[in-house]
Order: sequence, then structure tokens, then C-alpha cells
Amino acid sequence: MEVLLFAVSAALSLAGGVGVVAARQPVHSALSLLLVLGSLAVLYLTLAAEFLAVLQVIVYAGAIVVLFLFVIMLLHARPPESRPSPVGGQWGLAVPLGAALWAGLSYAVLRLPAGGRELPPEFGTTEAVGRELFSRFLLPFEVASLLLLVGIVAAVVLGSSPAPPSVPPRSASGREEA
Amino acid sequence: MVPWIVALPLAGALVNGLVGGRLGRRGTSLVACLAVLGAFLLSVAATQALVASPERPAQVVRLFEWIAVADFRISAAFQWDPLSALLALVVTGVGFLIHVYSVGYMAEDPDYSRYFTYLNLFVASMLVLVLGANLLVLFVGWELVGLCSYLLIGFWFERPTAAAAGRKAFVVNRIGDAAFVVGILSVWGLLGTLEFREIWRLLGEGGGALRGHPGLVAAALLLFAGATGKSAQLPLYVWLPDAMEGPTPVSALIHAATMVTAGVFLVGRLWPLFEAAGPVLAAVVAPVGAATALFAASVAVAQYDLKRVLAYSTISQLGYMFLALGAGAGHAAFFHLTTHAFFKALLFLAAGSVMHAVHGQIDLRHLGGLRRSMPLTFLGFVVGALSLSGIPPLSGFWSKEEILHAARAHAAGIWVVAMATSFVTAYYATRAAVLAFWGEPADPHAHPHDPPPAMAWPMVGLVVLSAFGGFLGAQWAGAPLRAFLQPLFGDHGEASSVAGAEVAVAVAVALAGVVAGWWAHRARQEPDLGPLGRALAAQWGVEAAYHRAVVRPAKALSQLLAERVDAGAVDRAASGLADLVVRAAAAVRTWQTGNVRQYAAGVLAGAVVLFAYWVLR
Amino acid sequence: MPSWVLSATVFSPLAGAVLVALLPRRDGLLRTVAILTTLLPLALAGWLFWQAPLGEAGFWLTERGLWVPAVGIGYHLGVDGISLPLVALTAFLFPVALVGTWDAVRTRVKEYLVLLLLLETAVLGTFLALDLLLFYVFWEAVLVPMYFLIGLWGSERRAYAALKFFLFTMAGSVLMLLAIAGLYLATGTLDFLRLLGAELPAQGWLFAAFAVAFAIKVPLFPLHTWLPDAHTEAPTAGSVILAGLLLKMGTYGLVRFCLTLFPEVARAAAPLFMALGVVGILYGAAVAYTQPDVKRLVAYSSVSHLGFVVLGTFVLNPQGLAGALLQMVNHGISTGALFLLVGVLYERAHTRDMDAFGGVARVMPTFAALSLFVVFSSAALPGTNGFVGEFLVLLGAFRKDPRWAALAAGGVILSAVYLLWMVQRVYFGPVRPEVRTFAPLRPHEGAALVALVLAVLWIGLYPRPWLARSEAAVQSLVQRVASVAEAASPGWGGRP
Amino acid sequence: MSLDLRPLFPELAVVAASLVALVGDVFVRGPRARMAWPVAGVVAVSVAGVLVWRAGDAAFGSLYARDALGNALQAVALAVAAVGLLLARDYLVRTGLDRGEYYALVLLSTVGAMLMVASQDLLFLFVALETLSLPLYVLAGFARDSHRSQEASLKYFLLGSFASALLLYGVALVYGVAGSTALSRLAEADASFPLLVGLGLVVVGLGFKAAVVPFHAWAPDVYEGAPVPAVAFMSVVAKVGAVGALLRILPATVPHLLSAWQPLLAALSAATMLVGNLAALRQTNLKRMLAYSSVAHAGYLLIGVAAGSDAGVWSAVYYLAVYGAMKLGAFGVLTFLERAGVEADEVEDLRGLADRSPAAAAAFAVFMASLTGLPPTAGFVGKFYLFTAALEAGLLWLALVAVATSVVSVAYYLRAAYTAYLGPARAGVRVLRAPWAGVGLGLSAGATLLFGVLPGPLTSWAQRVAALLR
Amino acid sequence: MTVPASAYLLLSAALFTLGTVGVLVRRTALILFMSIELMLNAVNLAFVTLARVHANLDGQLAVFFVLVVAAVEVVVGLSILVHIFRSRDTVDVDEVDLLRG
Repeated sequence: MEVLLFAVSAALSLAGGVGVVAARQPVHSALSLLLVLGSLAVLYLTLAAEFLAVLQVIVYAGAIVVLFLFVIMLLHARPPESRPSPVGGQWGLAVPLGAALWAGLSYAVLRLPAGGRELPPEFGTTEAVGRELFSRFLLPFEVASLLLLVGIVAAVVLGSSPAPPSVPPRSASGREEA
Repeated sequence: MVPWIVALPLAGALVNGLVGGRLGRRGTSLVACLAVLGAFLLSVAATQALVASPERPAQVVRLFEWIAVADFRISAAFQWDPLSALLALVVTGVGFLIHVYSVGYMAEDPDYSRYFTYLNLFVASMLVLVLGANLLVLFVGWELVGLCSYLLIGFWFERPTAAAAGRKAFVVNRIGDAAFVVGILSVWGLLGTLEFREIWRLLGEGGGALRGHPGLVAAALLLFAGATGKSAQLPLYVWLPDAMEGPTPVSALIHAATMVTAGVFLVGRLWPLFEAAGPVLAAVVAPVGAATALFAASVAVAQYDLKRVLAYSTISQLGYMFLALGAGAGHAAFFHLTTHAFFKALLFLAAGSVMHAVHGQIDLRHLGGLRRSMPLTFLGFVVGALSLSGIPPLSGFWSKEEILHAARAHAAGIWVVAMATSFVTAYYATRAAVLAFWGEPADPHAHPHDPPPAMAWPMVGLVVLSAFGGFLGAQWAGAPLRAFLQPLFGDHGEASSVAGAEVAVAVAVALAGVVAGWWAHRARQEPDLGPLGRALAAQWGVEAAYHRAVVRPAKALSQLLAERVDAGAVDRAASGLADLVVRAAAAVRTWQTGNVRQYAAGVLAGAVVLFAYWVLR
Repeated sequence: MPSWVLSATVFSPLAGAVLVALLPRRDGLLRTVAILTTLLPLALAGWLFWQAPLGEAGFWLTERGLWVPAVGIGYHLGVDGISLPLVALTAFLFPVALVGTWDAVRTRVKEYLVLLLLLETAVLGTFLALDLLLFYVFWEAVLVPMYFLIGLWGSERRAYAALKFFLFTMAGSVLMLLAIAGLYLATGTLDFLRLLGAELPAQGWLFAAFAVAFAIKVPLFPLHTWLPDAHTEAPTAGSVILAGLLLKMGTYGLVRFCLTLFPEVARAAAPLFMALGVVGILYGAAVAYTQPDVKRLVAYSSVSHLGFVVLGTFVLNPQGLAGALLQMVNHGISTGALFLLVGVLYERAHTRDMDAFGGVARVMPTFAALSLFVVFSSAALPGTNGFVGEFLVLLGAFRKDPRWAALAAGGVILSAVYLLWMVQRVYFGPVRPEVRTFAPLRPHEGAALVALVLAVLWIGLYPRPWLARSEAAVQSLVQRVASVAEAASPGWGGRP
Repeated sequence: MSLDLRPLFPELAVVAASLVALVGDVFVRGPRARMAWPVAGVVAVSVAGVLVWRAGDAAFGSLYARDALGNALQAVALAVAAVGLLLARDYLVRTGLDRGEYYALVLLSTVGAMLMVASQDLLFLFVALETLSLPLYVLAGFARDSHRSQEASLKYFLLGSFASALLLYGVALVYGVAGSTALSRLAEADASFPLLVGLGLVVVGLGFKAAVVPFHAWAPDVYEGAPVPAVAFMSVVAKVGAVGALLRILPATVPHLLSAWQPLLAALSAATMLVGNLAALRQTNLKRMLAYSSVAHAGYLLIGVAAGSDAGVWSAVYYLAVYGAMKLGAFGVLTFLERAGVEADEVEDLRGLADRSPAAAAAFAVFMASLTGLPPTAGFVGKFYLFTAALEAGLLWLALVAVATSVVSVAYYLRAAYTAYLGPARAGVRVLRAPWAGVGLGLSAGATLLFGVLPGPLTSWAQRVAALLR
Repeated sequence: MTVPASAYLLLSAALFTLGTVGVLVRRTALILFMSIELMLNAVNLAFVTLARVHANLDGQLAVFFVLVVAAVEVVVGLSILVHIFRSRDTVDVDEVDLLRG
């Protein structure tokens, strides 16, 4: 059962991954990403991380990808990669580097200590994770709220239309007018 | 008393140098002449004291410790002994006469006080040279007279030739001086002292254990090399003919009577050292002197510039002196030094009078017939020329006789050369006199006349000295000079008897020279000597050879070093490194394409390299 | 004698610099204040010179304080027979240079004076520092003011010359910095006096690092090519200081650190340095001869003269070393004066090309007379300071090996060749029309030159006060080198 | 598990100030009243600084430690923030960017740096790193209407996220080996390939923040495009955080693996010094030149990490403090200049500065001398310590690279300083009145000189870090 | 646990690599950004797996924080992107190269 789930989810996630990278349309990439996220949520379940699986679906699939899609709509994104690029597809670099990275990472993860330890019954449940989060990891949790604050500020700074300033707006750098 | 001999002319120079412009010509001349006269009188007084004491010990006056580091300690000190006394008398005596002469000669010159400053400074320097109690003080004087010579040769510095001649004199002298310095170092390295008295003490009696020591030989050779520079001997004589660019009184004082004899003085001063050095005197000093004597005399035959004739003559006569030193006859050399100072100064002053009278004309081809219009000058020149030629009973005869005698006793070859020189000397002296004073005046409209008293009286004085100065060393007068110098040169070397065949031959040769000179030029024509004449006129090609072999290569080498080596290689190496860095900088910048994906690739590549390192480790 | 005198000497120009920086921009006032300021260290140095005990080898006046206690680095100044002449020279040359070039600089006068005063503090500090890091701080602190002096008030190629000067010296000194760090790691101290007694590792490498830094500064052939450019482009006062003092920092460093700290290696390396010294003497003179630019000629003459100093230093006997020390002072005076002369000419002609001159002696007789004094001092005529120094160096070289002395004596000939060539072309000859309009020597120029000429004559005629003050230090240094070398086998040490 | 919040007071003070700036911005109008934000910011960081100064050692869970190293670097970060705020004010007003968000972002980023240097856990480190970085991405794009600023922001963001991902995988690997992300567990781990790869990826991520070659390429572009005061702040604060974290992770936590990571760090250091200095050599754009200089300085700082010794650590801390002063100052001088209504960022724009503002020109010369490492400035002392540390660690070759590149750097630093003294000023370049920035500049210059002339106190202070590491 | 942890980890490595390749080869900023999200998810998978392996929750908490960070990153990143698009009408990163050299 677990093997099957793993195999299917792994295959789907890989396919999704390839899709993200290879799709011509951003929308397709976003949908592929959604596929990956979903498959991973399934895998999380097999790994006794039910809380995370739920979170994955809600936050990632439900919020992040939707946000991506919104932006794609907003930018009414056309296939942009039509004009020639100064650096080309960079496949010549990406493939060997990617291969090396993959080889390195694989070799590394294969040499990690094997598991097999018995899991406590409530491992990965919302309660268990929550308890940890609000005890040991309270500090980063609070800091994460700061991060969210930064996100809001960013949206305000970059998203709002400029407040009418007392002096006419000026660009920060001089060469672009030239 | 001795320091004052130096101090007086020095003070004169200082006064004239600092406030000369405000003293007026009369004040300047008074200060300058009185300073030298005072020095002369002091010298006379000091000499009398010396004569009075039979052993004539060297008296040393220490002023202060000059240079002292560890075991090297040198004082500024003066020494008064027969040799310095003799030279001091010559320098101040002849110097005084020439100062007086200069008052007239330079009367019109705008740089009057500068001239006397230099001249006084020269006398002071020369006195430092002759009075120095150790080699280093001597060297101070030695270099300072070179400086004064430089300044006075280039006195009319706006004339490019004068400026160049001054520099040439100084530089050529410097070559000798460099050797001199190393010679001084050798003496110190060998003996641990530079004091003359110490040197004499250590090397007395033929040098003792050090006799013939290679270091001593080297020292003697180096010092002699210094002497050849200052005394214009082969091969460093080339500066002296050019030095005639200076005012004529300067030529008389510095380039005839005093400074150029410094080399002779040096050898005399270090007589024990040269004697102890073994074969140097005989094998080097005498041949060099003889060769120079004949060579310079021969060149003088073909010169038209009256002062150049005299300059070569001076070189030749200095060769005689070295010949004498080489032959071991120190007293003869100094006897000749003294008489030469008289008659050569006289010749120069006469030449100066001529120039003064004919507006600077000095080319023998454009002179002539001055006999009648300038009787005193004519007399002076003839007395000087005959004295130079060694015609008895003039002073030159007596001193030259001593030298010829010593040469004969020393080596036949040297003697033959000396005799030949004697003939040539008489020839060119007569030639010059004939060309200048006989025949018809070159310019019938000019009215040359004898100089004013300030120039005339010194000439009179020198005429007397040239004519009768022989008594100083002549045998018949009891050879007072020889006796005076006896503590230094000792008694060895047989005195000339001035009798017999030897003297007859010498006089005959000299007379033959005079007659030949007269005969050849009686009609104011130049006999055609063919290729020999051209060679003589070109000084046997020495000057050109120097130019080809030394001056031009030196300049080329300097150019090469400056352009090819310094700018081309050494500096290029540094700037090449800089270029390399700059090129690397340009290369590094091209990586910065502005493309995000490339930057990401860079980051990833870095990570991969990191992996690779840990895999391969 | 209170020890704060040393600090006061070093830092009084700094205080003056601050004062000048704060004063209003009235050029005359600023110049006056600057010159008065430089009289302070001169007075203090004069007092030190006067008070110096004769025959005492060590540092007879030192001043200690904590500086970076955390790493055991101290503030340590001290004066002995080796540094005293250079301190005196520094204190003397700065006022002379300032007076001599009174209004040669007319733009940004305040900055100019501030930099010069900062420079004086740095130079004095270099000569007095007894802690290696402090020494290095002063050593490097010299660079920036000098860089700006050349770069801002120099002539056409000033930017290039300034940077070249900086890069060359810096390249050497960073190696020295590493060596200093190495010394610190090995011994735990940078106090010079403590290092004297310490066992130093890898002496060969340390020596080499120090020596390269100093050799560039000296400059020793073939590391000299920064010098002609820097000297030529610098403003007159800058050239005077550069030639007169900054080069001495290199030779001083060789004596103070290379010889004293690494005597064995110094002995082993002596032939190399003597050879380089002699090559420098001859090469500098030969190259000087055909320079068309008066300042370049003088610059190359420095290469030649400094060769004598290096030669004297490394013959490792009292006469050579004393001569080298005195020659440092002499070169400072003579070459400083030469640059001042060129500056006087440049003020009038605005060119340094020798072809543009001729007959200056007719138009400016007093100037010409003073010039001749200086030229002959540079040519080491007896009676001038140059002779005493060069003769002692030659004497020392002769004791070591007569052949070195003979070769070096060749330099004596060559210096006459190029200097008189310069005199002939600039001062003598027919008066050129441009030269005819030259203004006569101005009082401040004359005063500076007279001061220098008097110094020339003083040291030339009566060098005893100078020699006596360094004699004991020199002798003890020579003994140190000799005795250590006997005790231990010479060699190039181990790897660091 | 109850929490003692007292050790966090400094951070809380800064957060509070940022909130004041954010919230107050909504209500407050009028230029005079808006001075409250920088004032509040400076006061807050000063208070925080005092609190840090007085704080003892205290562990806060297993994630965060208030220890000597953290305190020292927090103090540096706070000082940087204070000066950074001072430098920003006049510029922001002039360019119409004077919004509370700017101050808030600077303060939030500072909090990130403070947490980062004190974090005892890689996961927490990651969160802190993001707290540091995300505000910087926004600050880079703060000049909203400038294409360059936008581009800077985008590049910084994309590459920063990419690097964070790499770092995160490294954290995962370390977690896989040690079973925890706590540094205390990492300290007990044995060398294994996955651990080293994990550490390596962490180094990549931190190296990116510190602009270490080859992870540096963003820096010149971002620095050129971003508004000057933001650049001044970010060029320092990111290094404080990243180098601080590197010091904490490598020499302080895994000294037993020294032989594994030292050669790598040394190589990175050497490459960084070489590339940074070479690339700066021919720059005509001053901001870019200073950016490359900041790359180069990452290399010098890494010497301290690579040395792996006490001396290395405290030297790096010392140099971070010094670097903060001189880099803030160098960029700060640019806030005085304006060309044709926009930022003046060419070296040539400095012309005439000495005539119009002698003090700014003199300060600029001091900063350049210090960046070069010339005495008597603080940069020299710092470099001396670093070189000594390298030698002590047996890294002679690295020290040689460092001195050689220092020599190269002379060329461009001095050229810039020199240009400020040349005249006449370029057409259109104005020197502006900027009293706030003037104070900031004065503080930087004062510190640069003070720590150079009297390095003693700062040295002892930095050394305490090393003493308490063990 | 029948499927070995290493299988999950290898999958995570593969996804991570795919993400990096995407960053290197794609020009559309959005897709590039999504590739980064892919990388983060790969990391998350590794964390979850390792949490399972070590039987402690640290890994899962890590995922939580990564998630939060990712969310904020998306907010910030998309703000930047939208902003740029509005003023330059492109999201092609290859065209964003005013700054270089």
C-alpha cells in the first residue's frame, strides 16, 4: 500500500516538477506546481506528518498557488520567452551543474543514518506539533510573525500607489534617463 | 703662524666673495693682493725659521679633529717643512705677482670681484694642499684647487667653450682623483695612518719590512695616477690645453706655475713611500714623465694658438719633473718646478700682454712684428723662451741640467728622450717667439703697446727670477735648494758638476733647437712637415681617440641604460605587472553580465565545487 | 631630560596641522603658522642633539606607554645615536622646505600645509618609534600625505607618479607587515628592545621581508623606478622631503631593523646588498647623465647616492656604518637643496627641460653661487658634507674589500660628470632670452638655500658633533653583528 | 515552559520602534513631525545597545543564546542601524521617499541580524536570516519609480531566495546527520559526507549574504541600483549577520572539523579578495566600486573564519565593527551628492567635493584610507589582526594573497579619495545640506580614526568574545 | 515503514535539482520563482522524511517554518514582480539587466 502510494506520488511529483521547469505557459507551471504540492501532501501522510499534510494543502495549494495564479492573470502573461536571450537557455550550464548537484545530494542523503526508530503514537499530529511550536519553538514562531509583518510592509511599499510627496518623485539612480 | 698663511687668502676670498661688489675695484684689488702678499711674507718668515734650524724638523699644527670614527681619526692639521715651505713661497710669491698683474689685466671685466674671489680662494686652496699634514688634508686642497681651476677656466662662462673646458678639466681630474682616493685608502689600509710624519717614520730607511709590498706598490701607482690627472701627464693631460679658455693670468698661475705641479709635489711629499714601493718610480714614473715630455713638446711644435703652445710646453716640462722624480732626483724635480714656475709664468704673462695689446688675438699666424712696439713684453718672452730652452745662464738651464744629469745616471733611454725633448723644446719656443715678435706687424693699423704698470712690474719681477733664479739650485751657488730639501730627499744622487762633455752636448742640442727654430721660421713661414705635421697638429690623434673610445661610448651607454634598460626593461617589468593586474580586472568584470540566471549558475557552481572538494578529499 | 620631549617632538607638527586646519583660509597666516610650528620640533630636536650623551651606545632617552594593551603592543619611542641625526635632519629640512617654497603652492594652501605637517609627524615618528607596529604605523602614515602632495600639487603626470609611488612602497611594506606579524607570533612582543634579546625564528624570511620593504624605499636597484617619476612630478617641497627624508626611512630601516634584529642573515646577505649598492651608484649616475629633465637628473643622482649609503651599511664596520649614517644626513641636505634649486628655476621658467635654460649664472649670480655650493656638495667635494660621508663609506668598503671601494670610487667620477653637465647647460653658456627675464633670487629662497649651504659647510668642515653622537651606537651595532655572527652559523634561516 | 523575556528586551525595543514607525506613519503628517521616526529608531537602537552592553550571558531555550559573541555583534548591528538611520533621513526627505516603512524595514532587518548572530539553532538561524533579508529586498527597491531600484530588488530577491533554498537543504542534511538542528548537537557530530555537504550548503547560503565569491554576483548590481542609504545599511548589516553566523557555526561549533573546512574557507576567502579587488579596480561607478570593495572585504573577514582560532574570531569581530564604520561612511558621503536631480554615483561626481565640503572630503579620504588598510585608521589595525590570525593558523599563503590584494586596492580607493580633491566640480553635481547624514558621517569618521589611533579598548572588547567562546 | 527513507530522500534530491535547473534555464520571473518554491518543497520533503527517521518533530517544525517563510517570500516576491511589471511591462529576467559590469 505504502509502496504504491509512494510510487504514484513520487511519479506525479516528479512529473509536476518537470512541468514547472518545462512548461511554456506560466499557468501550466503553476498547475504543475500544484500537482507537486498535492503529491507531497500525500507523501507527508505516509511519513506520519498529518498536520503538515493539511497545512501543505491549505497554505501552499490553497494560498500560495492561488496567489501565483492571480498574479499570472494580473500580468496576463503571454509566452515571454520568444525573443533571443543573451545567455540562451543556459542548458549547457544547467545540465552538468544540475547533474553534479543531484549526484552530490543523492550520495549525501544515501549516507545519512538509517532510521527505523519507533514513532510515538501521536507523532506528527496537530497537537504534537503545536505543543512543540508553542514551547521550544515559540521564539521562531514569534519571529515568523515579524516576517509576516515584513510581507505586509513590502506589499504596502511596493503595491500602493505613491503618496503624493511634497517634492516631485525622483528616481534613485542617474543613468537610466540617458 | 702657519695656519695664518692659509687664513689670509681665505679671508680675502671671503671678503671679496661676500661684499666684493661693494668694495669697488680698488678695494677688491687691495684686499686680494694684500692677502696674498701677507701670506708670502708670513711664508718667508716661517721659512727663515726653518733655515735657521739645521735639522729642519717638520712642524705640525693641529687645528681640530676632523673625521673620527673608531680607529680612523684624522685631524685638520698643517705641516711646515722644507718642501711645504718651498711650495708655499712659490705659490704665494708667484701668486702675488700674478694678482698684481691681474689688477691690470682684468681691469675692464664686469666680474672683477668674482675673479679675485676665485683667485684668492685658489691660493688658499693651494696652500692647504702644500701645507696639509696628512693625505686627507692634502686631498682637500687637491680638490679645492681643482674646483678653483674649474671656476676660473669657466670664468667667462657665457662662452660655451669656456664652460665646456672647465667641466672637462674637472672631470678628467676627477678620474685621477678617484684613483687618488683609493690610493689614500690603500695607504690607510696598509699603514693605519695618513699622517705624513707617521708615513715617513713607518717607511723610513727604504720601507723596512714593507719594501716592495704589493699593497704599497698599488698605493703608489694609484697615487701616481692621481698625480697624472692633476699634473696633466699621459694619459690624462687632455684637459690642460683646453684650460687655456680661462683668463691668461689664471693660466699663468694655475695651469703653469702652481696647481699643475701638485702631482710632482705629491710624489715628493710621499717620497719615502715611492722609494719603498720598489720599482714604481723607475718603471712607471720616469717613463710616463719622459713620454709625456717628448709627446707634448712635439705637439707644441704644430700649434698656432700661442697659449696652447705654452700649455703643451707646460705638460712637457711637467713630464721633465716626473722624469726627474722617476730617476730618483727629487731635488732636481723641485728645482725645475721652481724655475719653471718663474719662466712659464713669465711666458704666460707675456702672452697675456700680447693679447691685451691686440684685443685678444692669440693666433700666431695673425701676430708678428711686436718686437718694436712692445719691447718689455718682447724681452720677457724671449727670456722666458730661452730659459725654457735651457740656454745658459738662464734659470731653466740649471734646473734642466740637473734633470738631464739624473736621467743619464738613471737610464740611457730616458736620457735620449730627454735630450730629444730638449731639442724640440728649443725649437718650438723659438718658433713661437719668432712668429709673434719678428717680421712685419700683421695689422699695420693697430698700435699695440706695452701694458700698464700693474702688468708690467710683475713681468719685470719674473724676468729677474727667470734669468737669475738658477742660483737657487745651481751647483756653483752651493746648491742651496738641495741642501734645504736634504732632510727629505737625502744626499743620494750625484750632483751635476755642470762641466764636461755632458753639459756641452746638452747646450749644443738646445742651441741647435733654437737655431733650427729660427731658420725654419725666419721668414714667418711654416715648413711643410707632411703627414708628421698633420699628426702633430692633431696631437697624434689622442683627442679624437678619446672621443671615439671614451666620450661617445660613455654617452651611448648612458643613453642605452636610460632608454633601453631603465625605461625599457626595469620600469617595463613593473608596469607589465600592473598591466597584468589591469587585464585580470577587465576579465573579472566581464563575468558581471547583469543576468540573474547566470548569477544563479555561479552560486550553484560554487556549491558544486564545494561538493567536489569533499568528494575528492 | 623628561621623556615627553620625544612625544612632543613627534606630535607638535600634528598639533600644528590641527591648528592650521581650524584657522581661516588666509594663506599668509596659514604659512606663517605652519612655519612657526615646524620650528617647535626643530627646537626640540636641537635640544636633543645638544643633550645627547657622547659615547653612550643605547637609547639614552625612551618613552613608554600602553597602546594596545590587549595584544601587548606598546607605545614606545626612543632616541639613540642612529636615530638622532635623522631626527635632527627631519626637524631641519621641514622648515627649510617650507620657507624655501613659501608661496610656490597657491591653491588649496590649507590642505597643502596640513599634509606637510602630518608628514612631518609621520617621518619623525618613523625615526623614533621603538615598537614595530608603531613604526609601521608611522611608516605607512607617510604614504597618504605624500600621495596627495604629489597627486594634487604635482606637475603633468602627477596622478600616475603618485600612484606609482604609493603602489611600489606599499607593495614592499605589506610584506614587512607580515613579517612584523610573524615576529609578534613568534615572540609575543613587538617591543624593539625586547626583540633584541629574543630568539627569532625563520630569520631569513623575516629579514627578506623587511629588506624588500626598505630596499624599495631606499630605493635600491632595480626597485627604483618609482623614484624618478615621483620626484619629478612632486611639488618642490614634496621633492625635498621625499628625497631628503623619505628615502632615509628605507636606509634607516635597514640599519635599525635588518642589521640589528637579524645580524646573522645581514652578514650572509651583505655581499648581495653591497653589490646592489655599487650597482646603484654606477647605474644611477650613468642614467642621470642623459636625462633631459633637471629633476629627473637629480632623482637618478639620488639612486646613485643612496647606493653609497647601502654600501656603507652593509660593509658592517664602524667607518662604513658611520659614513652611511652621515651620508643619509648629507644626502638629505644636498639633494634637498638640489630640489630646492630646481624649484627656484621652475618657479621662473615653468619647465624642467635643461634645453630651456642657459646663462642663469649671469642673470641670478647669487643663486648660481649657492647652486654651485650645493652641486659640489652633491659631488662630494672635500670641504663639503658629501665628502666626509662618502669617504667614510669608501673607507669602510675598502676595509671589507678594496675592489668594492674601487668600483664605488668610480661613482665619484660619474657624479662630477652629470652634475657639471647640468651646471654647464643650465647656469653657463649664453644667456637665453627667456632666462633674461628671470626674477632675481627672492629672500625666502635665499634664506632656505643659505641655511642648507651652512649645513653643508658645517658637516663638511666640522663633522665631529655628528660623528661623535653616533659613534658609540655604530660601534656597538657593528660588534653585535660581528659577535652574533661568530656565535651562530650564518645562513638563510628556516622556513616560516 | 515559561519564558523569561528579559534577554530579548533589546530585540523587543527595536521591534517596538519599528512598529511605532509603521503605525505612526498612518496618522502623522507634516515633515517636522515625521522626524519622530528616525529619532525613535535611533533612540530605540541606542537603548537596545545599552541593554546588550549590560546583558549577561543567558540561554533562551536551545535556540538562542545571549553570549559574548552575540552581544558583540548585536552591538555592532545596532550601531550600524543607528548610523544607517541617520544617513537615510535627509536623503529620503529629498527624494520624496520619507515614509515610516523605511525606518521600520531597517529596524526589522536589524532585528533579523541580531537574532541571527545569537541563534543557536540552524532552523532558527534560517528564520532570522529571512527576517534580515526580506526587508533588505524591499529596501533595495524602495525607490519605487526607479527602474534600477526595481531591478536591484528583483535580482536580490530571486537570488536571495535561491541561496536560501540551498542553505535550507544544507540544514536538512545536518538535521539528517545530527537528528537536530541545534548547534549543540552539531558540535558532537563526527565528520561525514552528508554533514560536510550540509555545512557546505549552509556556507553557501551565508556566503551569499556576505557576498563571498562565487556567490557575490548580486552585490554590485544591487548596490548600484538600490538607494544609497539602503546600500550603506545593507552592505554592513548583511555581513554582520552572515559572518557572525559563520563564526558561530564553524570555529565556535565545529572546531574539531577544522581540517575539513579550513582549506575551503581559505580558498573562498582568497577568491573573494582577488575577485573583489580586481573587479573594483576599473570601476568608474562609485557605488559599484564600493560594492566590489564590500565583496573584497567579505574575503578579508573570511580570513578570520578560516583561521578557525580565537584570534581569528575576535579579529573578525573587530574588523566587522571597523568595517561597519568605514563602509557606512563611504556610502554616506554619497548621500550628500546629487547629479541632475538624482543620485550622484560616479567616481567623477566627487570632483570638487573638497572645495564645497572640506569635511566630507576629508572624511571620505579617511574612509578610503581605512578600507585600504592604511594606518592610522581602524582598517589597518583590523587587517593587521586578521593577517596575524592567518599567520598563526599557518595560512601564510592566504596572508600573502590578502596583502597583495590590499596593494591592488590602493589603486582604486586612492583614486576615489584623490578625485574628491580635484576640481572643478562636474556640471550638474550639487553638494547638499544634510545635517542628519552629517552626524552619521561624523560618527563613522570618528570611529574609523579612533579605533585606528587607540585600538586598545575595542580590541579588548573583541577579545572577550574569544575568551567566552570556549 | 516499508518504503526506505532513502527513497524519499532521493526523490527530494531530484525535486530539488529540478528546481535549481528551473532557476537556471527559465527566463520568466514567475516560473523562476516557482522553481524556487519547488526547491523549498523538496527541502520540506527531506525534513519530513528525516523527522520520521529520527523520530523527532524538529523536522516537521522546520517544514512549518519553511512554509511560513515561503508564504512571506511569495508575498514579497510577487509584490516586486507586479511592481516591475507595471513599470516595465516585462517579467523576463533576461531583460532586467540595466545593472551590470
